[in-house]
Amino acid sequence: MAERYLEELTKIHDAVKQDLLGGRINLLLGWEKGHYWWQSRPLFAENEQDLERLTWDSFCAVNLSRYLLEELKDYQKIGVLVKGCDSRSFNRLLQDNMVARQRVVLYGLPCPGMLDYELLTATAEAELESIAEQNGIVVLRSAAGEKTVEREQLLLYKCRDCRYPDPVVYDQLLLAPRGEKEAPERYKSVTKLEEMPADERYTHWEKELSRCLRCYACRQACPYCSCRECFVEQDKPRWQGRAYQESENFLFHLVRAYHGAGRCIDCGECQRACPVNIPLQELNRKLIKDINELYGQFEAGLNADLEPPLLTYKPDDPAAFSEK
Amino acid sequence: MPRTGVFICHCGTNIAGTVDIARAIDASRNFPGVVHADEYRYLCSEMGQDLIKNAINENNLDRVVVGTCSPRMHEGTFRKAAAEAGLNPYMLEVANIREHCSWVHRDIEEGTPKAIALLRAAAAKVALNDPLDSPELEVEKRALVIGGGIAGIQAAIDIAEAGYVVDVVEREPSIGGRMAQLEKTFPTLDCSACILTPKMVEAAQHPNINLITYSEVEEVKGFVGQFDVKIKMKARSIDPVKCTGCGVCYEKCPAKAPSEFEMGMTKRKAIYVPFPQAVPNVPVIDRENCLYFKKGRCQICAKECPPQAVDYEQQDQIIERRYGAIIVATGFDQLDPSSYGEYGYGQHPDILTALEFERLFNASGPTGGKVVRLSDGKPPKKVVFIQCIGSRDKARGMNYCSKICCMFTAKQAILLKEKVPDAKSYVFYIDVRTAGKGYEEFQRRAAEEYDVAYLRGQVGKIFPEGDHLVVHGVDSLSGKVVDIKADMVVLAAASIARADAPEVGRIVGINSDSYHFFNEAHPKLKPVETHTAGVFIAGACQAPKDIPDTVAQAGAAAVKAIGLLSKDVLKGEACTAIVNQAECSGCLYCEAVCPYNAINHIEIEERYHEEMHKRTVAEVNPSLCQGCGSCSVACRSGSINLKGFTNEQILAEVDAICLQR
Amino acid sequence: MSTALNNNADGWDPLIVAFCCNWCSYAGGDLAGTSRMSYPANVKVIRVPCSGRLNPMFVLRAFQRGADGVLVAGCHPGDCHYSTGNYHSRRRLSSFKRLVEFAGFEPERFEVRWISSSEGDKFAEEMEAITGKIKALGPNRKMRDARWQNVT
Amino acid sequence: MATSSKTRLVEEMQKQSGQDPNGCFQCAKCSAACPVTAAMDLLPHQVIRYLQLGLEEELANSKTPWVCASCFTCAARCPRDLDLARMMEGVRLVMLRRREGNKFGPADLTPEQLAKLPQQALVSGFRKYNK
Repeated sequence: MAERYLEELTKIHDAVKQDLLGGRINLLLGWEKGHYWWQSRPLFAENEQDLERLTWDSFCAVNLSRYLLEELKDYQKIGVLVKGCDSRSFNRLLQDNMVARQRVVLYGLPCPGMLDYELLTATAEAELESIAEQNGIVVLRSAAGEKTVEREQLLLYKCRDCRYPDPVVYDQLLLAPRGEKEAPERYKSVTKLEEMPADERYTHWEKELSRCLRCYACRQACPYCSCRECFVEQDKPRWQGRAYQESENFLFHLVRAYHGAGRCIDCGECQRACPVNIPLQELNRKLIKDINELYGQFEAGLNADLEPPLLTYKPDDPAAFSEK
Repeated sequence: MPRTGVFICHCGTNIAGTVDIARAIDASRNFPGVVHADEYRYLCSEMGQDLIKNAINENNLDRVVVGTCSPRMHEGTFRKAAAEAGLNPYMLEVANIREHCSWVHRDIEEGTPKAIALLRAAAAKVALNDPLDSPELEVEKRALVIGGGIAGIQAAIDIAEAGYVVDVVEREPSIGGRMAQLEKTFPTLDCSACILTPKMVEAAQHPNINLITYSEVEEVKGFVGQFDVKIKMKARSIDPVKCTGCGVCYEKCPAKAPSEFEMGMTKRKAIYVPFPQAVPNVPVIDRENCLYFKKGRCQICAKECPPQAVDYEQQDQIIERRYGAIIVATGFDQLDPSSYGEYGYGQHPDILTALEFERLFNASGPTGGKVVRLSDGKPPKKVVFIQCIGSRDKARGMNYCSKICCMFTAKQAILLKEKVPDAKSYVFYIDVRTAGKGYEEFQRRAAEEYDVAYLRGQVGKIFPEGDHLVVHGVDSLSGKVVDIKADMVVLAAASIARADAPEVGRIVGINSDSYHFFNEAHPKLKPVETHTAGVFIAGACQAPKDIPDTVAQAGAAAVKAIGLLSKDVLKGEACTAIVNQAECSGCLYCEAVCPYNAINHIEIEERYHEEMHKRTVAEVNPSLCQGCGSCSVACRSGSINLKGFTNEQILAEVDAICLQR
Repeated sequence: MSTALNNNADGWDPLIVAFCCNWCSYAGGDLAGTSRMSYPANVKVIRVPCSGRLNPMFVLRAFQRGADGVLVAGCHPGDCHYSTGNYHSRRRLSSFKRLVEFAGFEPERFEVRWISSSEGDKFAEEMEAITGKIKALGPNRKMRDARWQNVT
Repeated sequence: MATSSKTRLVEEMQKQSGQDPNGCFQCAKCSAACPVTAAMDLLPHQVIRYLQLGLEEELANSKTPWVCASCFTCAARCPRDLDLARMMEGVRLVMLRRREGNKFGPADLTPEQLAKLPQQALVSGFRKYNK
């Protein structure tokens, strides 16, 4: 079994229980253990009984803000546990008019970064039985014995270059803040790709995108994908061909990424949700990097009052065309 | 299935010389939906148009493609012809096979396939055309002018003369604005009041003009032709019908306050008219300084007023009125130079701004028209004028040139010499800018005939020494540092936008530049229009400008307003954006990019899980939309589309052009 | 490239789609015609009201359907008929251009130009230039829809 | 950008100071504000003018850059947001380096000297006398 952050969980539990029973919220969005010990899935708690399943551990990667889109149709007032990325997702939804601030209570959980099960097993080099964590160290227990690894080495890809582990918007902060972090390697893969010759780069993406099943899990997980009807499903016009082929896969992924230009909060849920491990975050990060270079530093989701860069302009903006 | 007719014009040999018409006709017959194809030597001629009309009727065509010259040339002609044959005029598309094909390609082999591709694209597009209507809206035949300075007065007179009713809203108790504060005007040295007062009186007496003074515009709703405006009339405390303007009230009033009109250099009474020629000549009570309003005692004015016009009970009033057009002419302010420590403005009575100095010449001004030092009442013998205070200053002031200072400084130096013949003027300048009729000659007269010393350079410090002010500056042309023992210093402070210009812009719905001057719709071709149809700008609220330019611009704005009011109904743009509200998720990115404020949001109700839910969606006002289509790109789900250039149509054109070479 | 195309480079002639705004660039194209300038017929113009109308998806569609190059032309920044359309398109298309390059397109395949209605000569020159660049690059196979390969 | 016609001195000065003399429109406010013009042979605005025109030799012979007290009044007053004091420092540095070249470096000093001399003096010395 994974170690639960028992002390923290008690704090969280007490805080939300009071609000749920007291009627401040009608539903709590949290996490509960899934089928496997290394899965923590969304919990939809309406009552005290449901709340008993609440968990808080190193596998609570799922972005809960995204679930507000559906749940707000059925519940008047919803409490959500938000990590740094979930809170910036909430700002994304708020700025896009998808949620009403006064109908949501945000419980802020500064986040230590979530662990990557695939990385854990790969590191253990055997089927894992359980893990234990202490002071930034993870003990991997398997049939092959115990192995001790630094926690930082085992983080999900999306967590490795996280700059804002602390929620940027909340009603109650339940845990101690961890402070902003540097992310020096955030654009490393993007830069590597940029340096390739065009044809090689195309071949790279051709290979990656050829795996795409067009299951649209990336879209479902994404806080910036909040359209009522996504372009891929429209018939009039039919933007996206239904055929399962390279050209259409490129179209989908380029347009998906482009729709996040200036809006993507870089939570990495798209990539985490992808069943075939397409490095989708690089497409999003490429856009973030370019927009920052061209139009000034901007982190989407930090402040819902700042207009996304593609909705505004300056008369003397630079351009990326061969003629300036 | 569409029934499209294709008509190809030879344009003499202009098209037929480079495009094989027969081949193009053959190809056109095979385009999807095309049931008829024909050609003619000059399709735009009457005979050519008849050919199209007859074919529409005979073949029951429901849409038309013409392969002709540019749509910018004859699209209107052919749309009209289609309409005469009973089609909606927007069921026609033009393939530009002349300017974009036959004229730029060398021979038949090059021109023909391209012409066919362009015709195929037009046929693919027209198959998706829908009938469109231009929105029609009635025009309220009344104009609103905001601001009663020379710009507002001129615009109002011009509109009134054209036969339309116009309301002028002025914030101050009297119209007149900045020009009323001036003694003389350059370059003719006309007395400002002598040319302005008749205009003020004309405005007041014109049957088509209503002056609404001591009032402010609070809210503007609606759109071109139908602006619904709320105007707040501040309580004047005087019944304007009874008041005869005799002036007894302000003679007797015991309470005083700094005079705004005299730039605070002298005092006025709590009941006052701002200046003797005020229009209307009806005083107001400044309730903040009135003893009765402050302490509940006094009422001398009411007791003394012969027609008993004083009314302490008067309340602010809101007027609600509809206007067809609005002219914004709210003028400018003068920068307060106190932030420039080196000039010592505000710390010495003989360091003045130009507007303050101007008042010294005026017979009703603070010195009764005597040009004297405020410190000791002696006439100044040496006056230093400093240019570009806060102008051309990107570090601490405004990056722009205020345009009028070079000229008013020359004027003031000349006036000074006339009032104080033994006075000597010095002007510190960076560049002398005198573009304007008679301006250069005027400035040269100052230098040559009035002995004004122009020093190219700036001033680093001013400090008092005995009775004098030492001006420490530099003359860059001689490369010498100079110290001038002056009696008075006049600062040409920058002309800046009114402090509340952003607020006015927000209320009226027009945007401003980074200095808060209102933006014209096009810097060259639409100098008085704004991005909000039906709202025009005039005068120094757009940028610093002198009186001739202001009056010219006011006339231009008036003509635009008259042109609008002369129509009974307005025909709007037919190709406007439209929202699919079932799909719209309400993110309102479209609203953010719309340059015309044509997109609003509304709440709609929707059934979900047996319950009604409210939801925000975007809505387009077709009267305001100009059809740029920027919103349709900001919308990720394509829920807002542009009629006439829909997503479907453009994709169909792309497909048609690419599919066959 | 995994997709083999039937058209070999010998008989190949590039197809270039140019989206032109109605008020400046399309009119610039008209002027090029009126002045009897000449440029290659490879360029086919689609008229849009404003470069701000240009949805990047139109560009991708053109590549899917076999365009070898795409050009967007609009009024010079500051001169937009709708005042702000090209300011928006400058930001949108700059980030989009970088994105398609990141996907592996050569920079020359997608370009944006500001051409005023008085710049007939510039219009013709730009059409000539982009055609030359695309000819040098050869046919575009990237993102091309395999189903359209047999089209003549 | 048009190709620059700036001389080496101006380019080096610009690199050192981050200030472009072409931003100046010669209003001469700096000269009017400067407290030490009495001791100068060229007025401050003239120094910028010379930089604009690339009059290197004349500048090299001028006392003004050396008289400048770096009081920054010119920078505080400049309406074009230029920092003339920095430009002056840039001119001085370029001149010094040209004149003095690699006069001495860390290797020329004994360990005792290096230990004894204040850090600031060392840094300043190397900046001036070591390219």
